[in-house]
Amino acid sequence: MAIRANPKLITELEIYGAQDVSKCYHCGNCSATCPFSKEPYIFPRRSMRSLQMGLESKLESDLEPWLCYYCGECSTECPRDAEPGETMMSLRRWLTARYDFTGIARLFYLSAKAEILAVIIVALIAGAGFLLYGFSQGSITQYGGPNAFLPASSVHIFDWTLAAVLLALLGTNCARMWWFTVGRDTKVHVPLSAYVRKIYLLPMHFFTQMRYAKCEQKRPWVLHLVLMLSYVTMLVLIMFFLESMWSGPAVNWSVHAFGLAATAGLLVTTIVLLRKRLKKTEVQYQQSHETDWMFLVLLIVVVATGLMQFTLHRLGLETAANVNYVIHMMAVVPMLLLEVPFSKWSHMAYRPLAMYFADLKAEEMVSKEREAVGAPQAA
Amino acid sequence: MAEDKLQIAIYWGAACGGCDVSILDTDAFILEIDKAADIRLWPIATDGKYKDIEALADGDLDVAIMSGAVRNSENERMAHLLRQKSKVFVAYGSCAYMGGIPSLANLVPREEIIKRAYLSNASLEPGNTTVPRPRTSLNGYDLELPEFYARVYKLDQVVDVDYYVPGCPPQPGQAQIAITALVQALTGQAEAPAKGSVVGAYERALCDDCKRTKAEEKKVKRFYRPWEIMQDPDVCLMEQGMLCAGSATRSGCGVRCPDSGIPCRGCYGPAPGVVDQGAKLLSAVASIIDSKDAEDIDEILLTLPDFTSFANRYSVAASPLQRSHRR
Amino acid sequence: MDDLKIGVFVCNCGTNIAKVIDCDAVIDSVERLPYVAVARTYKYMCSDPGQDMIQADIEEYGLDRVVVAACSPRMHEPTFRKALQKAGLNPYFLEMANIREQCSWVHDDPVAATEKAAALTAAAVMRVAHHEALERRSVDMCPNTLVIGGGIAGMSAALDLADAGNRVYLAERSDHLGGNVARADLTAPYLDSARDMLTERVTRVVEHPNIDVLLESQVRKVDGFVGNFKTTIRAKADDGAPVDSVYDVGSIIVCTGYKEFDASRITHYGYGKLPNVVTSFELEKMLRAGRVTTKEGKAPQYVAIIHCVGSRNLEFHAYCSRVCCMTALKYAHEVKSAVPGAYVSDIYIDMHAFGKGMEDFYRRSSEIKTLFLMYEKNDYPVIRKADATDDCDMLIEVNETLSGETIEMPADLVVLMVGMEAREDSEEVAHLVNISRDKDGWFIESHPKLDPVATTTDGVYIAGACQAPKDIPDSVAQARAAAARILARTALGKIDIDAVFAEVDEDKCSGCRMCNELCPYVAIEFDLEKRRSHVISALCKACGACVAACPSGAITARHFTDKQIFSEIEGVLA
Amino acid sequence: MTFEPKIVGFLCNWCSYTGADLAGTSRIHYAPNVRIIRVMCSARIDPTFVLKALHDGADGVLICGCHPGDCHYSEGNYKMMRRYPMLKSLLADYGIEDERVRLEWVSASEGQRFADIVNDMTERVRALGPSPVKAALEADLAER
Repeated sequence: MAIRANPKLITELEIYGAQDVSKCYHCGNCSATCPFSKEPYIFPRRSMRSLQMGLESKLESDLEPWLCYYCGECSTECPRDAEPGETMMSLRRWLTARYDFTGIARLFYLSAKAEILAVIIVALIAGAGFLLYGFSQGSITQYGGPNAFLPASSVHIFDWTLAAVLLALLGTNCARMWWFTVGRDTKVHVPLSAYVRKIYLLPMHFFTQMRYAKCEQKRPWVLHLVLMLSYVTMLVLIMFFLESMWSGPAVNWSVHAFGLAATAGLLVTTIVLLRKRLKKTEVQYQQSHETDWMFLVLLIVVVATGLMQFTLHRLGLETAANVNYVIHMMAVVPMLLLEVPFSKWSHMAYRPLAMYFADLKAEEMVSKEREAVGAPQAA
Repeated sequence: MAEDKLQIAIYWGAACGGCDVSILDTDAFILEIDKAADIRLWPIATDGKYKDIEALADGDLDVAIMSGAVRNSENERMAHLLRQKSKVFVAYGSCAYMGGIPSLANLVPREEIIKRAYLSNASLEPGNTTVPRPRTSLNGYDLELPEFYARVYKLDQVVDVDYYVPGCPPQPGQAQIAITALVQALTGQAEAPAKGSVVGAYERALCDDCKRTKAEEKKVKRFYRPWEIMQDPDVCLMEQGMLCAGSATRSGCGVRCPDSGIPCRGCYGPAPGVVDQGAKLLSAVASIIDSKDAEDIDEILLTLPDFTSFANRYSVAASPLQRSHRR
Repeated sequence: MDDLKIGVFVCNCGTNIAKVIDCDAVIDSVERLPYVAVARTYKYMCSDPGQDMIQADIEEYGLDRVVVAACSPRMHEPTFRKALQKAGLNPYFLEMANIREQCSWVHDDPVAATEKAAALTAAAVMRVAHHEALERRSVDMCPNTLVIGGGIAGMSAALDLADAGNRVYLAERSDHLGGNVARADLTAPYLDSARDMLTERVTRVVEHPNIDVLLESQVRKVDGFVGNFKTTIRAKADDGAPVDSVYDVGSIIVCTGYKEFDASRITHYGYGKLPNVVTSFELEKMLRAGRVTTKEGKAPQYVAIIHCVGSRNLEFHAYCSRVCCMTALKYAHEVKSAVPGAYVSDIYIDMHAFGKGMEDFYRRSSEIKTLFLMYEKNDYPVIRKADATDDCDMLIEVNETLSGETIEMPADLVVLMVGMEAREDSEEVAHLVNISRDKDGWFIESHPKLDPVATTTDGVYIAGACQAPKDIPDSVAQARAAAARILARTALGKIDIDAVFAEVDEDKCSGCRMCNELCPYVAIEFDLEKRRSHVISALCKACGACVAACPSGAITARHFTDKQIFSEIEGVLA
Repeated sequence: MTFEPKIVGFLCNWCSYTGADLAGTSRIHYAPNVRIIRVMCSARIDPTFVLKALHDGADGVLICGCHPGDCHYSEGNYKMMRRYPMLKSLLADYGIEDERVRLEWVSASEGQRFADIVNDMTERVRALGPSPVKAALEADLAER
């Protein structure tokens, strides 16, 4: 069956960041140099090809963009400056938009203005909400205690509600991703037992990002891992130990040690990444999409306000701490609500899932191939 | 038999006798021969025995003139004998020179000839099974016949020949010129022709002496047998589509055939220096066929039946292949 | 002949000959032949030391015949002839045995190859014994040139010749100059205007005092030989009746160009049936008019360009037409500028981007977002009409090899890059000037590398796309090279003619006139007075047709005598 | 040992000899049984050459010229084309097997074709066995 080509797709992808894909003349140097490219997932050339021709349905079902960590080797090797690394990045953005059933992701990727506006609106609503709530039941001068402006227990409920919403959104998108890449594939059928057998891959990839470590340069992996682990640590602390985090002004080292370490990790990596994106000396940081900036800016605001809040609280400046808290939440809520299901943050889920799916599919393809060749007969 | 007379022998091998007749046809010149020479052997005209020749010392004969080809062992024995006894040995006529008409039989195997002549011929007595054999025992007598060879040889394939006189038969006028030249050479009145040369003929092809006009264009769309066409008596026969061997044939005959409206058959043999008269004629005839289409050419060639027997009518034994090689 | 001394020189050609043929064994076997005074091998006989060796041996051994067993005589016969000449020997006392092209390069069994090489060398030894000293002749060179074809090649050649002060007759079949270039809009890779380029040429040609432009003219007859051709040209007179004129020229350049492949011969592209499937020349016409539209008059959103139409496939032409790839890229640029926002796809087999500036042009074409789709040879794209719901007029199904996918490409306008093919009158022209054509009908050059403008007929040159598909710079280069070759000869004023020709021995000729009509060069004349035929040696090209046909053996082919060939036959069979 | 036929090839200079050279430059391998004699045009090939070759012991004779219409001398090959059927019928009368003598058109660009022809002819002549001509003529001498 012929796949319909859509010559216009390449123009659309330009907005996602793929500016140079048409320069590619398929020498294959990129696939040859990529440490991750191996059967049955050969990339970036094949993905570049599908994109050039606008094979939307095929691209939508591809896992390859998620197998790429953008070490930048391919772009360095490319004789035509077709930026295969950036193309893969753009395809990830495009896929994120595709997986998202709401269309919000697409809107954000296509329009930086829309994203900024959404962030502002969500920030304002979050700020107004927290202020209204705080004034309705507490005092702005009280950080803790029974009259606390934003008591931990209430924020906790809000956190869990938000988490449930995010999980529902991201879960739906992940389910869609599964359907596009594995579920509707008529050629490869992955048995349920395999899903169970290989489930360990998910946490393994999530926590170690061991594939990233295979890139020639190790620093990006370290940065990425530190950022991710710090974030996860912070998430765990907030979701499960918010009370302890909130307590004070005495420092509870059993949680605050983790909190401070995670904050340091986030702060350092975010600053380093921002610097790299500004300096543009390394190939993978040269072409920043608006969404990249938005993510880092929100993150650094969140980290900075979080740290500030911690400090103000310890210093006993409770009113300031409360004001800071609202500001902090004005960054946290849009960051979580918009970035996690609709933008860059979603790759936290998509990437380990993609590796999991890729492994399952590859195993199935190999066994199918063996069947086709025929098992050796016993004499 | 005067001592100062030339000693000559005239003999025939596989021949029709026409060559002997051509010598006789020299009219009064025959008396000249008689005046100048003692004829020691000439089966057609005088009484001579083989043993008389055998009795001669080597070289006793001044000239031996042999016509006819070598078809059997007797022909060969006599060729050797005459060669041995003579100072000058002349192959006389087309058969001696090139194998002649008898050598056309070289295209047929010996068995086929015997069968045709003695076993499957309409003129035979019905049921005849007698065929000639070299040796036959009859009533206690051993009868001998010359051995019938597998093929015909021209004379110089059997013995060393000094001069050739072409023609079937050589024209009496040419015979006279040739014999005169030989006599003069032998009697020291003139320089002898080079050994191996053709005497009694010219150095060009027949067309040189043919009176018919030759045009620049010679294109043949089909060939005609002489009776198939009203011929123009003044125009080259080949141009009229009649296969004429004149252009590939040594002149000397006096253009007798073309002058009589009959295409030359090539009895005087190839032009000087030519290896095979038939191949040359073939090459020339093919060149003037007026077609560039293979099928069309085949069509035209249908009007040229049995070309081989025409091209090598007198010269099968003299052609490079000499005989059929069918297995 | 008894004291003849023959030298035999067997070349190793590096290892080209020696790796298969035991050259020493060849020497051993020919040394025993009569008259062989010296026999040697050498690494490269054609090298200066190799030639010096031959010359030294000629001197030392008093050789009077030389056999060189080496490459094809078509390669180095002139080289060794010169070597003989330098040593004071008649150059025709040389015979070559071809033990490379026709032996070591085509056989792998060393024993059989050595045996064959020995036989070929023996044949050469036996042949050379019968060689005769021949003298080359010199005739006047007429400085005029006939250029057949008024395209870019013909005009360029004509201008160079005329600028040097020689008269040029430029015969053009149509009613205007310019040829196929006049049908083009811009040119690859710099997107220069073809029109501007032509205008300069045409103006100069028309105004040049030394050039006679003969429009609507056809060459009818060419007689004579190098330096002395008589050409009959039929021109349309004012009243329409054809008039034949005879021009004396010394050289002829054939620049008859090409014709485009007839796209309707390929049925699956629907040319002639689908209105929006057009040929490259039809697009060129639109571009020249400045409006690229579909038959319906709309600007096409999707334009697909299919390469190799009629080229590079076994059914039509196996060869590459050379210019279409870059012309297709040119179209990508031109279409995008004529219809901004149009999507152009280039459906190709291989992208042949050789030549100056072309790879860069290819890169630039992909930068303007031309989509390149690769298909396999003989696995043609198939065009069909799109459905009403589609946003395009046609769909092209391609088995795209770079992705391994079968895709359907939308198209509103399909451009077929029709290849070049030999003109239908190329056979006629070839016969007229007596040059050869290859299996595709292109005229054959004298040597594909070392002599690409001359032909097998001395004095007749070829230039431009009549020789093979060619772009403008190559056509012009070849045309100007041909002009330079001619100028080099006219500068000398005289030309050497080969000593090899046929001769009639008048003592043997019977005047049968069998040969008279056979000569394609009318070199045989008949003396009615003497009733003998005679070969005009300057007209004779030494084919030997009359020699073989002469029923009385009165005609001899110099250097190819019966005796020489007979001894060669004996040699190869010895 | 298998019988290796000796075949004499008469090739015109412009097409067939060049084609045979092309087989060489293209390194197309073929049977070593054909020994090539160059003539300027197939029209130069006197039927006598063929007879002479057979007489001298050739097991086969291959004649090659330009394709009809492509003769360097415009029409020389037609002369060979016309001689050929006449020669073949003459040879048939002399009992020479049909496949021993062959006429083929080989252009300057047909190196592969030339190689194929040589291989094919070599096989066919090998199947026929040695030419009887030379042996028969020698046997004739022994008869007497």
